[in-house]
Amino acid sequence: MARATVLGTTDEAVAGIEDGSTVLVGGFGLAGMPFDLIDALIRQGAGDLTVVANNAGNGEVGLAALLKAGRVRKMICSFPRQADSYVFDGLYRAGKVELEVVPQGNLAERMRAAGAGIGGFYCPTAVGTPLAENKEVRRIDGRDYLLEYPIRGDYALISADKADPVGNLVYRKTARNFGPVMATAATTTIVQVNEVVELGDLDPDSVITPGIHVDRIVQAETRHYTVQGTR
Amino acid sequence: MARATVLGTTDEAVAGIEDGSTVLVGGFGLAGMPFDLIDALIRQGAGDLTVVANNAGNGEVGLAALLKAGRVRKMICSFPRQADSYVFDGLYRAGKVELEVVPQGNLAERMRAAGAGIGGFYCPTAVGTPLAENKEVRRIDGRDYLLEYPIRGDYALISADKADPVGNLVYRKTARNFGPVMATAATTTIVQVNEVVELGDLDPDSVITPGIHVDRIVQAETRHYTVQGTR
Amino acid sequence: MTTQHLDREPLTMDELAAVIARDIPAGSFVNLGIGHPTKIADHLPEDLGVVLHTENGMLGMGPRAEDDAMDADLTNAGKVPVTELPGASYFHHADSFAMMRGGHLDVCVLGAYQVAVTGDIANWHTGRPGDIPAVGGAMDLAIGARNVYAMMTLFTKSGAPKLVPACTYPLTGVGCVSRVYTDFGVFDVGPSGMGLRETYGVTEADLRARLGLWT
Amino acid sequence: MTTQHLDREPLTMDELAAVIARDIPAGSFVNLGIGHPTKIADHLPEDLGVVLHTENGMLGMGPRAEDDAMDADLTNAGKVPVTELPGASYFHHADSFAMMRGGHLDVCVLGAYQVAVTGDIANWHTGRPGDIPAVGGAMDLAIGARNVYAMMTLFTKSGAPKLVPACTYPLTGVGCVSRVYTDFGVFDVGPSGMGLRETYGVTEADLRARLGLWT
Repeated sequence: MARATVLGTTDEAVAGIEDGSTVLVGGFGLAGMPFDLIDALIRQGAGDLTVVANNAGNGEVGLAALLKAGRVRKMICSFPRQADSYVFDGLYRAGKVELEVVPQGNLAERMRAAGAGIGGFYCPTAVGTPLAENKEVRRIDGRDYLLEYPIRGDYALISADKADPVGNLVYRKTARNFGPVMATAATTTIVQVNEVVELGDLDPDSVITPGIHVDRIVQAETRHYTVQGTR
Repeated sequence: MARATVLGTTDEAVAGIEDGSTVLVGGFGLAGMPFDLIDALIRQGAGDLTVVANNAGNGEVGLAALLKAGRVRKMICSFPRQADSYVFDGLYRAGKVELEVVPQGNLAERMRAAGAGIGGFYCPTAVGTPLAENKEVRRIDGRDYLLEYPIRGDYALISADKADPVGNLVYRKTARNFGPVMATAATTTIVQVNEVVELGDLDPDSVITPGIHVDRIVQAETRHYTVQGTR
Repeated sequence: MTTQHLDREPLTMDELAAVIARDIPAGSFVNLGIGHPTKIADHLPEDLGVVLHTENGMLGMGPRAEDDAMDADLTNAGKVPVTELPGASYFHHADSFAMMRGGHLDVCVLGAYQVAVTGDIANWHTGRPGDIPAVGGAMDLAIGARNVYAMMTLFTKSGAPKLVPACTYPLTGVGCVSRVYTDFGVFDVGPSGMGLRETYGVTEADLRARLGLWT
Repeated sequence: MTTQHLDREPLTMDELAAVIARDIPAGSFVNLGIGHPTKIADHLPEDLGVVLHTENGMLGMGPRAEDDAMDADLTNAGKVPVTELPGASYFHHADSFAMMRGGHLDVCVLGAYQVAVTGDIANWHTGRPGDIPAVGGAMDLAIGARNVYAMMTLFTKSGAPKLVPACTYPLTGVGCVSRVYTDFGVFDVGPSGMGLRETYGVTEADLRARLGLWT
């Protein structure tokens, strides 16, 4: 983990992503989705991707555009089906994309475990449900838990509000969502930010993602303020 | 978890702590140690306590004073022995206090697990060492891990820099240490702060411990700026 | 002892939201599921000091944002733009679900396809072939709060009870619901059996008969 | 191929710190253990961009704080008052040890009682009856960084080698050290066997003989 680099373009930021990579993509619906990085990834051309994200795209932008471009082999997510997830829905029904559904909290905790060097953990979520299939059950202090394993990414594409030149990040409101966890869980973490500030401009007590978890930073080309459903 | 209460005195803040309780005590050495709450706990009189803390007291203040008063049955900590831990050392050698040594990161992660509803987790720390005795070993992806269980507290006594009236906390520099984790791991979390600010004075993006994890708040009687070893 | 409200029709979903709101203790930390439960917020008096959690990473959520107050970075779990109240805080998803799974929330109210008298709940998947499964935070919510309530119409459009001896839909959680709020009545459920607390627009005897749950 | 520095005495601990500092790549994230390793910081040129981690919850740690700069809220893992550099960040203990255990640090340098040729390290407990065990972050550090180096004198005061076929002191970690920096020489250790990189003030042959590790 060398120190983070601030790059001039999103194309430089996504350079080198290989076919077949596992890519963690931030955002909860549109909030916090790294639109510019995904657009750059589409231009970059990597395919056969496994994408880990909360949703499976909205409308035809962001993750939906990546799906539509046929670059995604498998989605690991908690909530693929939404009012405007028609791109994913079509691909899924046509058998053109695999789906693994993971409860939202497990998705977050499994990525945290990857970033934290935890080999596995016992989680009470989904016990007794269809999502417990093939999972080891263990009774601890009278309660049943499922054994859950880490989810690692080769790359994370996330967005944040501000970065300093050494990669420290702060986020805005609920756009934070999966960003801090994904940043820890990927070999290479790529971040688009609304603003790159000067070294020393972030309060060290308020940094949410320390720069050690960030590899590449790029200023977003456009600031996205579109509210879902009103686009 | 009703909303946090701001109390007028440290004596009110520690009211009701029962004999035999498990008390998580914040601080790393003296940094972040809740001196006023510990002094109040000594006045309050609860004994036969199990104390979970990183260290086992320095000099004769704070945790060392609680130990000296004979209130601690057992210490669970990572680093009891320090240059100025003579109070603990004497009690331990006299067989008057039990000791369970836990690696520092496991201490933190086990309390996090308690606060996060995780039943147990596989951790690579201490594999093959004397601290692995009686722990279950599991090989995951070619690496050995130990099964570690949560550490819960009946009470947490921690310090923070500022609180707002609903219990949101921010910390100062490395005095943060165990505070945020202990706040999540105890049934009742009691916090001494340098300052209680008005509602709305803390930036919601910069809150470190959300108020849901805090039960009682009290302004510290004296602000401790003593650096260890220079007292 | 069942209280029978017979001088009225069954509750509308909005009236039901008000009934649930009255049962939420002052100062509680509450998560309201997507759909009908969201309405409960409108019936919580400000001075009750209830703090709303949204699992996408916020405590202190305010009402839905309108017009200029809409901010793409501030939405609830249903991706609806919302507002921020004084004393709010933001946190990431792992912390948010740790908060839930760790039992720090007092109440969670969930919509449901079915609830069993044992407290099992089914609310994430119809199980119909061709339907795309999507669980979101439903399973985490179901096991996460100290008190998990279900809010639903008691019968399907075709008249079948949704409070059942055992769920036929794929489960969201096992034995986790303690109370079921419906348009026709309020029920306690769980491992120790079921109780009928209140009825609306129907007698206890009629309701028991219609549900076919008691002999 | 071993480089023999024969025109000099064995290294002082301060010279050894400089030797280690030269081997730390630019831009690395580094944790320096309590004791001798702390000295390495003095030999890291500012323009190398090395970021120091202290496991009590900080990245971007600066030099020891003197006089008025001392702040009780800002100490290193040895509880010594330190300073903060621009670009610093603070985090809690679970996040700090997650950072370490998760393999995000490039280099950790630890003091040691003994290191085995297999990479085992013993540095937390003498094992003597009556000694109070205190592990602190030693076991977390030993398994946490991508590259774990040991820094120690090669011999005890009584002349016994501290680089040994197998540790006799209680272990801190198994097979985790990849390089051992000592006053007499620098060694590669680990599962694939041991290699001697450099000697100081002693020939390779003499050192091998004195250690008794090669036949």
